[in-house]
Amino acid sequence: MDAQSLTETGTFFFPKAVNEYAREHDFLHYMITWGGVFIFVAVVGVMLYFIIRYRYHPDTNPIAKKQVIHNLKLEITWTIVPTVIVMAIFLWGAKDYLEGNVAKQGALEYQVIGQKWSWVFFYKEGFKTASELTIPVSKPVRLLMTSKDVIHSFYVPNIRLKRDVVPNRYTVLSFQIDEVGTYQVFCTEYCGDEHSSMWAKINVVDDASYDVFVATAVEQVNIPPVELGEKLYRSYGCNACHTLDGGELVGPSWQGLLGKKREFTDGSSLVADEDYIYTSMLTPWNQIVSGYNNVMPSFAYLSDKELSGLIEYIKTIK
Amino acid sequence: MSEHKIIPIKYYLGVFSALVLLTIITVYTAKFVDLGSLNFVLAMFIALVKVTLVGSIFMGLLWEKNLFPLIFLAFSFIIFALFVSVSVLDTSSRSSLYAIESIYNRNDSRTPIKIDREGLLSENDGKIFRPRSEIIELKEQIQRDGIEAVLKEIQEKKEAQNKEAPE
Amino acid sequence: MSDDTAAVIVKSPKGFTDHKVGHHFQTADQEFSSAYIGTWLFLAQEVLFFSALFVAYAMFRNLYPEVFAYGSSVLDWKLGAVNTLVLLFSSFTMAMGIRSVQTNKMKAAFIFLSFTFICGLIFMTVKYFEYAHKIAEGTLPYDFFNSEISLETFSNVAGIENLPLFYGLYFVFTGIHGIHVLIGMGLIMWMIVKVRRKTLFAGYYTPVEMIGLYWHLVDVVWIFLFPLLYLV
Amino acid sequence: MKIQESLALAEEEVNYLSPGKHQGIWVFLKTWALTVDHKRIGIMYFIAVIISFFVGGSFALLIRLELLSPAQILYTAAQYNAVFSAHGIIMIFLFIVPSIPATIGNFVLPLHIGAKDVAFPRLNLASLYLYLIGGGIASVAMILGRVDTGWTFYLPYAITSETAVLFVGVGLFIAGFSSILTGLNFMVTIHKLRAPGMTWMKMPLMVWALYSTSIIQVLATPVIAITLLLLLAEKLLGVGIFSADLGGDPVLFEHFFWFYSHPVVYVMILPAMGIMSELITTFSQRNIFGYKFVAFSSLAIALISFLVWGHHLFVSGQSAYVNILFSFLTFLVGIPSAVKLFNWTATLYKGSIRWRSPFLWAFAFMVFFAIGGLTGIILGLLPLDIHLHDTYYIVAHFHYTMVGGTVVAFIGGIHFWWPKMFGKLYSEFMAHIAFWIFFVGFNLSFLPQFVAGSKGMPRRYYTYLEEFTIYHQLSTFGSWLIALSIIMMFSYFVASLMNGEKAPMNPWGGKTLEWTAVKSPPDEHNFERVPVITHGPYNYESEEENLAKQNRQKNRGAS
Repeated sequence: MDAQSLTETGTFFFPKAVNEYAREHDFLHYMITWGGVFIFVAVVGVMLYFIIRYRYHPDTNPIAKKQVIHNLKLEITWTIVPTVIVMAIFLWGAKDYLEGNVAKQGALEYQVIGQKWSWVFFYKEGFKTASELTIPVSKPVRLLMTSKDVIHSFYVPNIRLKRDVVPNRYTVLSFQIDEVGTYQVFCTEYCGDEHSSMWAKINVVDDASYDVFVATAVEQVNIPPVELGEKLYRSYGCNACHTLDGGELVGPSWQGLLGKKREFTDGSSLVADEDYIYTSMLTPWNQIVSGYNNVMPSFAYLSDKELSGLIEYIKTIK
Repeated sequence: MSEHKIIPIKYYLGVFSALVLLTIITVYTAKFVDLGSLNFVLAMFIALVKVTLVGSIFMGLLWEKNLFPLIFLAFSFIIFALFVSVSVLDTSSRSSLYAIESIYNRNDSRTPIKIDREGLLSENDGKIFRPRSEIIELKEQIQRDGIEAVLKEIQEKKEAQNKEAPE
Repeated sequence: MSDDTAAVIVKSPKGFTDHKVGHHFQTADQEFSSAYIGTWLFLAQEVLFFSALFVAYAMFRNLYPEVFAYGSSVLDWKLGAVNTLVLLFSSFTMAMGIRSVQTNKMKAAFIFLSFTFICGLIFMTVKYFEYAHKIAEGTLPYDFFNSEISLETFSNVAGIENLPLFYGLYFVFTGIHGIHVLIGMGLIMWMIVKVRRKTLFAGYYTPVEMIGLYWHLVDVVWIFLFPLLYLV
Repeated sequence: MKIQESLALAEEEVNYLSPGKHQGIWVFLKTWALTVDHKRIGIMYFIAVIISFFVGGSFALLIRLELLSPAQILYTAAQYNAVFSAHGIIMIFLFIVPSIPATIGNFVLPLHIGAKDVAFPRLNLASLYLYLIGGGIASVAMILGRVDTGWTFYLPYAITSETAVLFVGVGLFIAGFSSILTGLNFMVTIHKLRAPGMTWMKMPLMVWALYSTSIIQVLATPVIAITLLLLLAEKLLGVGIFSADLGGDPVLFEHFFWFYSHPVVYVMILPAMGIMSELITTFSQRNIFGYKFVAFSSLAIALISFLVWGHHLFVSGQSAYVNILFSFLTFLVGIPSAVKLFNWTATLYKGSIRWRSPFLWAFAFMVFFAIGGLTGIILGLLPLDIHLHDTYYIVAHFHYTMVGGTVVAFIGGIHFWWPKMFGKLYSEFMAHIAFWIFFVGFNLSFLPQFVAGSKGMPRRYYTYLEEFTIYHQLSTFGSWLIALSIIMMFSYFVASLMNGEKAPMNPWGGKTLEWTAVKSPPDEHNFERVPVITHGPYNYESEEENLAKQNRQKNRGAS
């Protein structure tokens, strides 16, 4: 399912707000923006008026015998007034921030791992999905996030939240989505070549569908290896680097990989077989095909079933 | 320039002997007297006294009429102090969000998650982390035993895990 | 060029070279105080240069107190103490050296400055032995760390796997300080040459005074480093 | 033949540009390369930063070109990343930071305070060479080594990246010292070399701005130097301070980096504000309104700028308490900027405003900076920043303050001081056209990015969702207009050098020393005799009274 469009829904500035926090956020933003526009128009208006009213003219050159160059009352006013305004805004913002960024009681927990260049979600029930998180509607949710390599950032425009995902540390993102739908997730911390396609989706479904989803997901462990492999190819971000049609991306294409002779940067070479693919997924840095860089991370956290599914899938690509 | 004051030698000698004495006190208290965390405070305090001595006598700030260097130096030390304290405040209160959460959810009986490097994720999947040391170890192992042996080992481990899993 | 006639000249005693004040200064005093303020600004810059290291130290000491306690207990505090005394003495001789130039006692100035230089040399030699010892033991930053012994014996220390971090900080800290000492030694050498050539005298001692300030700052940094790394 | 040549020489005016001009190319180059004259050093900086600007600008055009289409059209991901990194690094470290202080500052500062030179002329030359060497190493490494870390060098990416980060680090480390030494030099100059009678309250506001800038340069730049050094140590030795695997903390790097990089945006904007004060007073022929407030607001900005670095870390997993603290401090820094804007507006009141090209840029500055500043308020707010962080909103805000602020003021300053620098006038007509093209192009380029960003378009993407196409295309068209205007400027400035009209001593009717007491272009030693200052820098009242008298006489004569 495609994610909801960000530009076509919602208001002029924002994508659709899907929870209370987002609506409050938008209100605050619009208020300050319009306030800013008002100040801008006022200041620039006054400026333009002065520029036109007091423009130079050789005959009627306005002459101020004594120029006003100081007015303490005016100075103090335009120092104090902005101070008061920004302090009020600050307090409001701080309050919103605290309310919007703490987990509500009884939140469902998910664990998120960001790695070059995909998102993996771990569920309490023991299964995991890649690039797609499914959560029930109107339930508080809490994501416990970490990264396997560099810093990423988990960003959902529809709920106006993002948080960096830092290696060897956990960061938390708490929210609740009140509308059923599919929402776009971006990585917003620059993380390397395929940063632009490190996307995921959040599926928000009603309670019944969520139960069904969990049940099938637990069962789905039994799907045929090739199908599993194809699914993994798309969801784990393999497609970000490896094409199926011989096209060039960051990594070598998978087209007709089995039986092809591989030459490595260290000078050695071998004919690609299942064993080679298996090692390449676990320790990709050991055998780097000539002409490519050492960018692939280890996929050692995949189960054996998933690994063999991928191998079987690669075998089918002629 | 000619007005520049020549400082009597006795000041230099006095300061030098004071510095030596303070160094001996620092070493003695730090190594042979156990004051707990006060040791650190004491050592820093003595260092501060020493620096003041060096600054005011050796560097001649005590006799300097131009206050600007002193003001600017003080400013740079204030920035320095802020830099240290705010950065340390950050790292020592990273889990503050949990504290705030517990204020917002007073009745929540959920035990706060302790964030440590072992990690909560290890409950779910043992191999979430591959710290650099582990990868280097693996690399070395491959160089030492050859890739086949290592792979075999990994496979055996996995099999062993899979055997455990159904139970 | 044409108005070089206006240049101010500081007259020197017999046998010394006169000092010509820079063409853009009005008086010799203006030149001296410019250099003086400039040097202090440079020292303030140095404070901030070292600040990041102190931040890192404070932060990781806060995070891994046991590792830092263990790490500093392994360093040889006696060598550190010797080095502290050596640097303090060199600061003293530096101050005396400047004073001698100010009072036109050139022989004394030469001796004091030479002592300062030798103290720097002793400091760096001690440092060399410390480094050599660590390299032999393998207690180095992470990429070169290969000391299994300390890790195994002290496996009861919480977070001992972060010990290389302590050594990383140690080497960066002392290394950058050591580079400052080396630069200072070079500058002092230059001053010794200047004293021999008789271009410094009671009326003009700007460079030696400025380098003195720098040398004292190097001392000040070490005054903090010594207890932080070796003692507590 | 010889006699004719020497006659021609004698006729030609002698100024700071002339020594070595007629003695062959090598002597000419040598006199320039070894000069300690602040004006020549300023001109050499000017040439160097203009080259940086053209290189960085070309990279900007290349970025915009790729973003014409949501799919990949021109380069691979790695190439795109290298291009935007090069744009950022060159523009920030090699162009904007030295742009105003080192070029205009070097040229104007001693003239403003009535000095023969800066306090340490040889150090000034050394700074130039440090900048050239550091910038050279960094640029070559970037272009050959395809550095792809972005200008922020966030770890652990910068360590894992297999590009020439190491050399760029070394280059920027060296260039950083150029910045420190320039700041140091200026501070001492302002302290010790003011002409007799010039008290602190009689200095032109540009000098106040440069003074505040220098404080930041001296105190913040060493932090980036040590940070880069630690980055190198991390890469070579595995020190571990920033590496999560080794017990370190990548967020600490962000602290270090922004402890420098936030103050440094004020290194960029403060001298721009100084130029504004000069332009507005000169072209409204009016004394500045609230001199003390404008002067001290510069200092206030410099001091507060050290306390707000954490607002770049709102989403980094920084402690919530620290977030709130930094949000609070961030608002404080907006106030002095607002005070300045109000004072400039008030200065226009009852002035005699001439719509000349430097004033056009001053006007543009106030418009752009108002937009940049007001969006800054939005970004200082925690909840709003969390949504907008690392999106195109940030890109737009940053360009409104840095391009709309600093670069616009820089261009305005160049238009303003060009006659003084080279003694030639340029085509006012062309300048107006170039300005309006820039004005339209700039807004077209960056206004759509505010909307794209708040709709959720992340930055540093080379492919993007199709729905964002229209915003990016508008931006790209705008970027071409900007390029067109810059090329126009370049051509009429070159034309002015070749056969421009000779500039009078005071073409704008300015009141500061460089207009009233120095030839255009100046002599090698600036002032014929040391000026004695008796009144404030913008003493237009007396002038206007004189003018009034003249006018009255003229009118009487006519009637």
